[in-house]
Amino acid sequence: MIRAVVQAEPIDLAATLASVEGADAGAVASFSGFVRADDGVSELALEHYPGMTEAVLHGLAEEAATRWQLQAVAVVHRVGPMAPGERIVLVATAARHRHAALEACTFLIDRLKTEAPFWKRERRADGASWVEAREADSGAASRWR
Amino acid sequence: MIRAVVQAEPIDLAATLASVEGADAGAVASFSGFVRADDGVSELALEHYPGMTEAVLHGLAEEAATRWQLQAVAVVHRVGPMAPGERIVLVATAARHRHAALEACTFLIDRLKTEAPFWKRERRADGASWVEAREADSGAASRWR
Amino acid sequence: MPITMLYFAWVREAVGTGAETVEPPAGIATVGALVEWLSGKSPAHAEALADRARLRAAVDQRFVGPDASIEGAREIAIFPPVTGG
Amino acid sequence: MPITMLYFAWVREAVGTGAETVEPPAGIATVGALVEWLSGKSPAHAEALADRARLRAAVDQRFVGPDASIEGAREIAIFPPVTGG
Repeated sequence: MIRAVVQAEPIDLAATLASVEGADAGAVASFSGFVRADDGVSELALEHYPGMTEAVLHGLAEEAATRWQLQAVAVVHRVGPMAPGERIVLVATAARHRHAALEACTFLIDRLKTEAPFWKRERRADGASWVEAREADSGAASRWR
Repeated sequence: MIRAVVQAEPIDLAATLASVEGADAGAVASFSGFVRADDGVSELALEHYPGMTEAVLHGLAEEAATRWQLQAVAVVHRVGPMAPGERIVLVATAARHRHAALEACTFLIDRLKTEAPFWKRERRADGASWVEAREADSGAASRWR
Repeated sequence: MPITMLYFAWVREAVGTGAETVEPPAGIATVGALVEWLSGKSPAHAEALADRARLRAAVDQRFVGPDASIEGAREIAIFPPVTGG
Repeated sequence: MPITMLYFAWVREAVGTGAETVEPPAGIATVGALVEWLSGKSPAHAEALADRARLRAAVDQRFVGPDASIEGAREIAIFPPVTGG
């Protein structure tokens, strides 16, 4: 089961994790990224490239499923405006063994950060600004090549 | 927030993950281990060493919290009889950054497997047997020293 | 051949639109040359596309570098480095 | 000094009890010596403790090796390698 979704609605953690759990999965790992309340951010808005985003996420999910022999993988990414504390992204992987599930989760979030066409804009009391890409993210993504 | 629990009741995934999520956590990772339905297992029963188990789990959670500067960590392990598909263990970690949360999760499940006094007994059509410890688990645990 | 140009994030804001159709002259063969040519379209384009080091591109929804060919391309997107996840 | 012995998993099943109080003679100083001495308590003990390579121990809830001292110990547990998670 491979699922890659981009949505404006809040991400349903329980439903997404339940979708990858099956009677045959010994191990399920998940990663969630949240809007942080620090630095005075009052709102985070995510823009994306419709069509390409879904294709990239699906391609990464398929690559992970093959590389770690996953039984199921779900990638759900939210777009639009979000408040601090809200979930931006959820990655969930199911495998027979724990390291496969955990490594695939790390791979997916590392690669998604540099390859999926999303852009973050932060709103603060003094205005809004686009978030700059981080060097460290490229480094993290490149170790999976 | 450090929580380490041993319980006979089913593990509440949503409640446990919610307990580590906070407005300041940028990243939350989780790992769940399940009773696998394969190999004809009809029931898995977990025995443990009351008192020592809780102390070991709490010690590992504290070690992870310090090493990865976690904002919250929860380790919930079930004991008693379980059916295939049921959750045996849940580890959840919250940190500012993703690799801290994911690595701490891996550390916790690797170390728990070799250091927490639990014993698994599998029931099949032809009787019950104690599960043997795996060499690979010792190797996985030792890479965190 | 008309090409659909897409702009995202601050590139979109600076250009003043998220999408437009352009018909570059025959000599424009690469993404880099296309960006150079687009810069001449308006002061807004010039400003949006001035800092090449901060621009990324996709041709028909695949990331490419500035030397990539635009031959046969139907949709080309210009945007800043991505910041999802 | 009485010591509470705890047995888990197949060790418990083979001994026939999960807990018992023992009072080893003064010469028994280590976990290994204690296991040796316990083996003489009954045929069930002998069988449960026969395969030393498959036994692990904890003294007052801390994992120890066979050479660990039992001086002052109040609770000693003998069990197979753990298999949780």
